Amino acid sequence: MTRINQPHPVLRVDNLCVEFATTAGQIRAVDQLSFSVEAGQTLGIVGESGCGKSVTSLAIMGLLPKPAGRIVDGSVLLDGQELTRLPEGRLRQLRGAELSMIFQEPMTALNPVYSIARQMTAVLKRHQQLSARQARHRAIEMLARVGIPRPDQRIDDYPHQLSGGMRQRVMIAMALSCQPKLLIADEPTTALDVTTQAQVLRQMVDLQQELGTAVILITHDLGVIAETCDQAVVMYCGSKVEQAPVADLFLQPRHPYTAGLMQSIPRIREHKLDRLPVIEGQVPNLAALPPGCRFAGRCPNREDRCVQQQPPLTERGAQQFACFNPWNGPVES
Amino acid sequence: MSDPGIILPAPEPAAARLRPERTSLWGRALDQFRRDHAAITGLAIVAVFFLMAVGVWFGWWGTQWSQALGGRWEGPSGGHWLGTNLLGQDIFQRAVYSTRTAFEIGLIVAILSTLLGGLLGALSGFYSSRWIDSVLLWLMGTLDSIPFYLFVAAVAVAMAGNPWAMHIAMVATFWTTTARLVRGEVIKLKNLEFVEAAHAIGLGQFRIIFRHLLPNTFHILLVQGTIVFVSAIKAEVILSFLGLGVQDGVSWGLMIAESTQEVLAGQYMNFIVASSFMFVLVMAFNLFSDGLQDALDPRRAPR
Amino acid sequence: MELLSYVIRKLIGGIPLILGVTLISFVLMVYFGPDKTFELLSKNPTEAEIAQVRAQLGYDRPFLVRYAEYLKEMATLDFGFSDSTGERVSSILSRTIPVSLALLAPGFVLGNLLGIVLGLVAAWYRGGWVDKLIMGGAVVGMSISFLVVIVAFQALFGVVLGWFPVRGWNVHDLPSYAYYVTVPTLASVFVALGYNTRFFRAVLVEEINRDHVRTARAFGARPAEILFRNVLMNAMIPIVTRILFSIPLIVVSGSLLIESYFGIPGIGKVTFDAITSGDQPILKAVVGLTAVLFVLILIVTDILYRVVDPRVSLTGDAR
Amino acid sequence: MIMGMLLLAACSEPPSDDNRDVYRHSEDEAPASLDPAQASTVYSNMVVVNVFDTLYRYKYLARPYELAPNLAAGFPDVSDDGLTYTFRIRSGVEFTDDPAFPDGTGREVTAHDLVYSIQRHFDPGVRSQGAWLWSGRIVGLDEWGQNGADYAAPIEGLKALDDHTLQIQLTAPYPQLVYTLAAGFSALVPKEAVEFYGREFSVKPVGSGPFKLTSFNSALATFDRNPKFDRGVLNLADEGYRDDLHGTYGLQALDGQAYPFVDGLEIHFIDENASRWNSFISGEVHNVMVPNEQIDRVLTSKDPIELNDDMAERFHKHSGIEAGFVYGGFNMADERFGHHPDPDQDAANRALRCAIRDAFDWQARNETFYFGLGNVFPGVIVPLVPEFDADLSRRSVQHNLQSANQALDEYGWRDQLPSMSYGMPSSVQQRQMFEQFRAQVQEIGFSTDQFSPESFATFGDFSRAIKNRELDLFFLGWSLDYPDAQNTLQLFYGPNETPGSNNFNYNNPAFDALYEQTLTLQPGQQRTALYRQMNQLVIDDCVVISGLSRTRVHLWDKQVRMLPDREILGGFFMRFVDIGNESETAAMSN
Amino acid sequence: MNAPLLKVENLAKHFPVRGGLLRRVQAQLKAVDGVSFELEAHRTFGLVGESGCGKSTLGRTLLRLHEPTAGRLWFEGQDLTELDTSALKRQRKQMQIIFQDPFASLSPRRTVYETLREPLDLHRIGTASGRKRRIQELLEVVGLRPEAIHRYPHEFSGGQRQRIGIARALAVEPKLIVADEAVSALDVSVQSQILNLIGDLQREFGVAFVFISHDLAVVQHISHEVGVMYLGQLVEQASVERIYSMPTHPYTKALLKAVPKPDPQSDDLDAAAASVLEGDVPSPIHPPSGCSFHTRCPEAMAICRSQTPKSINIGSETDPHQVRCHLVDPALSLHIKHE
Repeated sequence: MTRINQPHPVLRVDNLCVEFATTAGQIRAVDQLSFSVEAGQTLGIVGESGCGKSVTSLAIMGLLPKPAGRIVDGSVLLDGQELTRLPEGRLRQLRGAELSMIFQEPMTALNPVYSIARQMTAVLKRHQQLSARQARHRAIEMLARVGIPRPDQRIDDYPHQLSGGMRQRVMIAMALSCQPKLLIADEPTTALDVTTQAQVLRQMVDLQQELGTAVILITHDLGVIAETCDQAVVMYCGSKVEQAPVADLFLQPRHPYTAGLMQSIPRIREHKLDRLPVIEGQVPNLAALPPGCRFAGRCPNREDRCVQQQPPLTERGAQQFACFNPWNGPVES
Repeated sequence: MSDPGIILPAPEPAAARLRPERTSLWGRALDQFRRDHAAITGLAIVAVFFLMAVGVWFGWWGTQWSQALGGRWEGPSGGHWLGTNLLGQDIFQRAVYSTRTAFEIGLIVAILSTLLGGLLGALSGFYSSRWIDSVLLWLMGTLDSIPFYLFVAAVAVAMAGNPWAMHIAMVATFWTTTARLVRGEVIKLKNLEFVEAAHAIGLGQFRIIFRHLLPNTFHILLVQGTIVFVSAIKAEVILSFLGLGVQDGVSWGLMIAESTQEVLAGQYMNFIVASSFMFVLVMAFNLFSDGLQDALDPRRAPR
Repeated sequence: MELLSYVIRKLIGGIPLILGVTLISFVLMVYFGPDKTFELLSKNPTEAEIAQVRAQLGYDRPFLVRYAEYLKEMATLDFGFSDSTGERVSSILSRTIPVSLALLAPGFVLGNLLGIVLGLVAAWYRGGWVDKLIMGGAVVGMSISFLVVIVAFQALFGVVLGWFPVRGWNVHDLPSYAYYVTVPTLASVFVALGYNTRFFRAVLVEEINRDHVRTARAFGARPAEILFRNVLMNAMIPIVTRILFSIPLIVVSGSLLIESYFGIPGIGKVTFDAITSGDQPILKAVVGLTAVLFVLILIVTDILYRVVDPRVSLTGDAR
Repeated sequence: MIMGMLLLAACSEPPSDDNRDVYRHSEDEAPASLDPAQASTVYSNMVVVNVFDTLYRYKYLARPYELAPNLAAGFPDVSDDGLTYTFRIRSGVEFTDDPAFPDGTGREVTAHDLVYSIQRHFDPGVRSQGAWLWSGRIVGLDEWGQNGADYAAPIEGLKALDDHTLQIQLTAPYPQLVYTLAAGFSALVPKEAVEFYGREFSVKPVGSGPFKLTSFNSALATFDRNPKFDRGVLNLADEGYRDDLHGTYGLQALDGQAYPFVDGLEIHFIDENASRWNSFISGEVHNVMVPNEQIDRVLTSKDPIELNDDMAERFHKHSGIEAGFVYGGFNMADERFGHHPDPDQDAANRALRCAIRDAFDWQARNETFYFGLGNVFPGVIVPLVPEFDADLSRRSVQHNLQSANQALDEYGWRDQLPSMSYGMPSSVQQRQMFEQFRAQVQEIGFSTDQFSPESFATFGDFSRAIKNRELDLFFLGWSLDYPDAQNTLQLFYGPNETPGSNNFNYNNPAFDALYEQTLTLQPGQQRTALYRQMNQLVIDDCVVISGLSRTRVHLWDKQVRMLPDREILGGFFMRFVDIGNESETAAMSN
Repeated sequence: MNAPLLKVENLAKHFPVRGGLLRRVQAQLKAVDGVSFELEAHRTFGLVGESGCGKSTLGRTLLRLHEPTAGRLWFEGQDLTELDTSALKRQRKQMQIIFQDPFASLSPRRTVYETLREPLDLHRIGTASGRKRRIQELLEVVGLRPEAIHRYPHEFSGGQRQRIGIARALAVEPKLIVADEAVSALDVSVQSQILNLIGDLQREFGVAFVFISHDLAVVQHISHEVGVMYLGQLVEQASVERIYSMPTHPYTKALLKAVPKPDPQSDDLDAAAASVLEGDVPSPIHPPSGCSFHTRCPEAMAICRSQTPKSINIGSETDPHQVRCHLVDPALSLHIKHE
């Protein structure tokens, strides 16, 4: 896949650190995370639950739950503008206009007591100073573009009158209606059935490419990453363990965690395996992380130094990984 | 920056990864509760009051509540710490004795209405939309639509001055709230898979109710019990004012009822003492109850 | 048409409730209730007179006959005459209910409005000092007995400051209304506010944690917009429920205290007097009408549910 | 919008006309019924005698109370045997205009109306509370009632000879008869209105009295002056005016003027003492009976009663003793402590009762609950009546634990005292009184449990328990129907036992014989002597713990010229009330 | 051949839908509508379908956690639908269930020991002292350490809880376990651990599984036979090899195509999307006439709208392959045109 490479990334996240105050004390949910996304590009962030991928998206949006969660270090630059130091009022103007977000649960993410029209036009009126009529017109147009049949009628429906797939399309239409520079999609299809998932992903990607929006796609599903993303960031326990163009990543994962993940997912195979390869053990407790590599406890390639010190991020071509003893073995595909 | 923010639900169950320091739900609730200074203070005050009540019980103090020990409306003195009332009775002794009355009413009403509400609520919830549920809902609706004070008055009259009329009436009205809460929780719980699992291993209905459903509503029962306790103490004041309350003995409600005339004659001691005793206990109990509610709130529990 | 059939269905459904209320209250208040006979007797009565009065009051008739009579009265809404004064019960009610409504309305409206406002503020700043202050105040308010508040306010405003009357109800225009209604209103707001604020805050906090609120924030909605459109509008069902269901309680139980203590001739005072004098026709009317009010409120609540939440349907079970 | 509607609903009463002189009176309780047939309470009477006419009334200022003709033209002619009374009734008196009358215009009041009004009491459908005043006294009246109360049927002993002449024939001499015709019970009601309003007559009274009721509820009754009412002018001298007693009240100015003086009347029924007092202090009502808890703040001296300077500057005061008393009584029908067929046991029971009586501390009761203003007296002949004996031994009202304990020891009661139940309507003060009493009997050996309270939610239920002889001991009050000791002595007459007025179920043949003897006696020394003999019997038998008559201290606004009373005179004084000129601007200034 | 362990014949479960003035039953929600299949001991029947297709209801009806509306159910030759309450209670020992939500499937106020002890006590398995040992064994079998025994469910991760759930199902030594989306809620790395565990258990104890999942890859991995469910009916069933190598029903084909492949080289998203189904699943209260799939079927014909297709075996006697589609109906000779 080839995409236009632009010199300036739309979003640049640098050394982002997010901490949460919990009953067990201060925990670091995201640790020294850096990445950037360019216009029209899709960056996938993949990882298992608790790896910090969703916290990252909320940190970018400035929506971390307060006062429990806060950004303790690092910067988030949107088009050169530092978001972490922006006052709330200014940030509010950006949200929905410059950067947008869609969430996992289409059933609950829309306000149930207002019609789709009302919710979509509110966003348009807020950010684009459109008249009610223009806003409605634009909203219908957006709904049509995400593939909602008879959008001029469906727009007056209430969220509960739509199916999950429809609602997620409405969310996408709403999120892209102001042509934001960046769209963060947090597990947008996890709650959908497979047949619907493909439709919704398709619509999202089409529209994104049409509008040249940069997208951060957060998912646990490597299949989704493979089909929709240009770049992928693999997170484990709050930190990035590997980043690579998708083709490279699937061809030769370097971090043993990435490799383990790829091997252990059940996939439709021509020949059934007796046993699935697994990553042994469990994710460590964020409040009591080991001093060395966070994956060391489960790593088949573990060495002594892995337990004592954190491996730095190594670059190899377009691929980055944080491992002393990178994976070289084959990965079934 | 002064955006108070909206606490979003933890986007990922990050907390689930946190090993709790305590090994049981109750232990964690206890930890949470311990950190709540207001609740601890409340509990301490309640404990002091409880000791006071126990002392009255055992006759350690407050024994002379009914005797005319001094003159009318004496001011505070060494003999009568908080002065005397119209009859020359010692206000402090009466206030202390009333603590026992308050705990008797509060505990009896809270325990009985919680038991009744828990049991009937669980039955109603478990058999929801069956006839037994309809009957129980009808009963609750009926009891709820009779005005409380009218109901108590009616029970008091019907029982011809029986000293337990007030308790019975309170239990009869207060249990419905508990029952509705438990019913709702049981309906929620019974569709959870662990209840289905209990069915699947062949557990009988009553065992499911008593072993699997009711224990899981315990936090509701506990919190609701404390709320009823406070409500009962407060209701007693009103009922005593209306002449439907405590029949023999003394209570803060009776003291306040006595004092309503005195206050306007410029005699404030009885009023202030009784109101303060009650206020402090009720306030402490409310703080305690709030803390308990927070500590036991299932939404706080990492799941 | 859908609405009509719904209302009819609900009214029919309310019949068991009304039967239950009337039966329980009949057994308690009428059958085992206070005996009016001895209040109506002369100073030197005879057995014959007693029998006569009992017969006139209908005490000598069998249970079922008397209960059937009550149901008939409920059906025709004609409860006859007061046993004490001989005034027609309907004229007593029509005389006193407006007074009670006028007396209670400001406190009721203010108590709920302020409660919602404070609840919103506390929910928005939850965890912060504003929240703690408001909730601390609520706990204090909840811990004070209504009676204590009434006595204290009367002493303060009526005796010490002398701004407002201690009691009474001599209302003929707006200033005199304000003059008499202020202290009772302050007292009832003071008492209700703690409970209301706490309840509304809990409901609103619950709503503030919902996904769609996060969505609204992610699309740049302002706090006021979020609080009103996302939080308040979505919390309307519990709010409407609480407000509506408190009406019958306030009309009877709430007014009973305020009116008997402020000496205001409303339905509460009439009810209180009926209790202490055993005036059964009035008690029967009050209890019966309260039950009817409950059923009506059930219906109004459900209709309002549909108004505030498009997901609610009156016909199906889909909620 | 809803608020507005409510407001309108609440404001439906017409605005009052500020230029009228309105006397705003306060009472501590609302009357239940305004039908004269049910005017059994002071509160009912207060309204009834102002709306209706009675043949007689009490003189405004004369004490002891004296009768004066009201609707009657003079006092009756009484036959020599004392059995036939002939009354003349004023002519030209009319009922107030009311829709009940044809054309809405009130017709003339006649003797037939009085016949009708007294007949009503014997009509089983009326539920009279006053019939006992005449029961068995008037020839043919009781039978008339038993035979179906046919108003067309003549009654031998009660007939109108013509429109203005009434004749009553008694079955036996009844010296109190004229008193009964000054009672609210005897007020004249128009048959038309009774029939027109039916049961609601009790809240929509129509009469010929000085005032006309315009509205009535449990908080307030309002009246307009009856423009048709004309009883000539006030003659102060005839009413018993004495300059030394009444000189400061400004009543002289009213002498020779036609009454009633005020344009309107409001009676505020305010249950709570504090509220009533505050309404008075703030000027909302013109008068108040000083509530007990204010006594210390208002008075500088209790004997004689003196106001403090502040109060004296603002208000007039008058004090008087109540027409009634409070007393405790035993249920003599209970063999554990009452009458007993065995004379020894009977004596022992008497000793027990006397011991309880002696343990009772009237002084404490008076100090605590009546602020020392009560008048404690022995026996049951109350200070207000002429037959009262001021020299009677006070032994029976003295707190005497020693004699009480001695008696208990002597008769072997020690350690085997019976449990006694003490009945009371549930109220704060009743409970306090009980607590004080219990503390006293504990001194003679009763334990807390042995002396237990039984409270009743309604007064009716309390009465029922007494009438059903369920209570061992109870405290009650009695207010006089007329100023004659017979009115209280009848409480002990054996045949009056419960459910009659003899709540004690006292049954002493000696007492009964004396009582029957006095019934027909005209007032005089002989009767007084017999009364006192009966009184002594009651004291000696320790049937009652008696008694105390309360002293009423009335205060009223200096701009009001009047002498209020609520005892025997009651509502009759209101026709003589006048508001000074200042009031015209002062009314409701806040 | 012996009777199969489980035989399901025309099983149906309908839920009444009430409405109107008198709350009368106005319609039936046909969650399961005439399902038939057989399952041999030691084998796994994979049930796959999208949400709302009735697969969970079917799983619960198999255990009589729901009362079937129609049809028969034989377990080891015994008709389950005829069992009375006490017989059913005994029968429960033979059949168990594992649930999806690892958080909801364990009573939060009971320790692991209490949870596992209950079925043993109820069915009087072993002696009192033997039961504790048995519980420890069970924990070991599912890969938990014995010290876990006195802990509460919230102290475990999702995967560990799922292991406890499996231990509870195993406690009574059942012959059949219904696994209802047993791994759907788990993280990928944990998912594979649990799948392996289930595979091991089957080999070790010879338990038969009805494995319900929406994930075709998981079903492929674990099953011997597979049934594809759509709107309460099995539209295609065959051995796992046949289904995945030659999907025949248009719905099965669409499902397989829609699965995102973790392989950037494979068919592009565009290809997947091109073949995806239009529209949403119709309401099971008012299913479409004829073939219930015709509203979304890319190959729908006129007959599909009017006639309900019968189940046709396009495989062999020994390796059956049932398809409910007019396209394969030889009577209609359409498959030729299709090919």
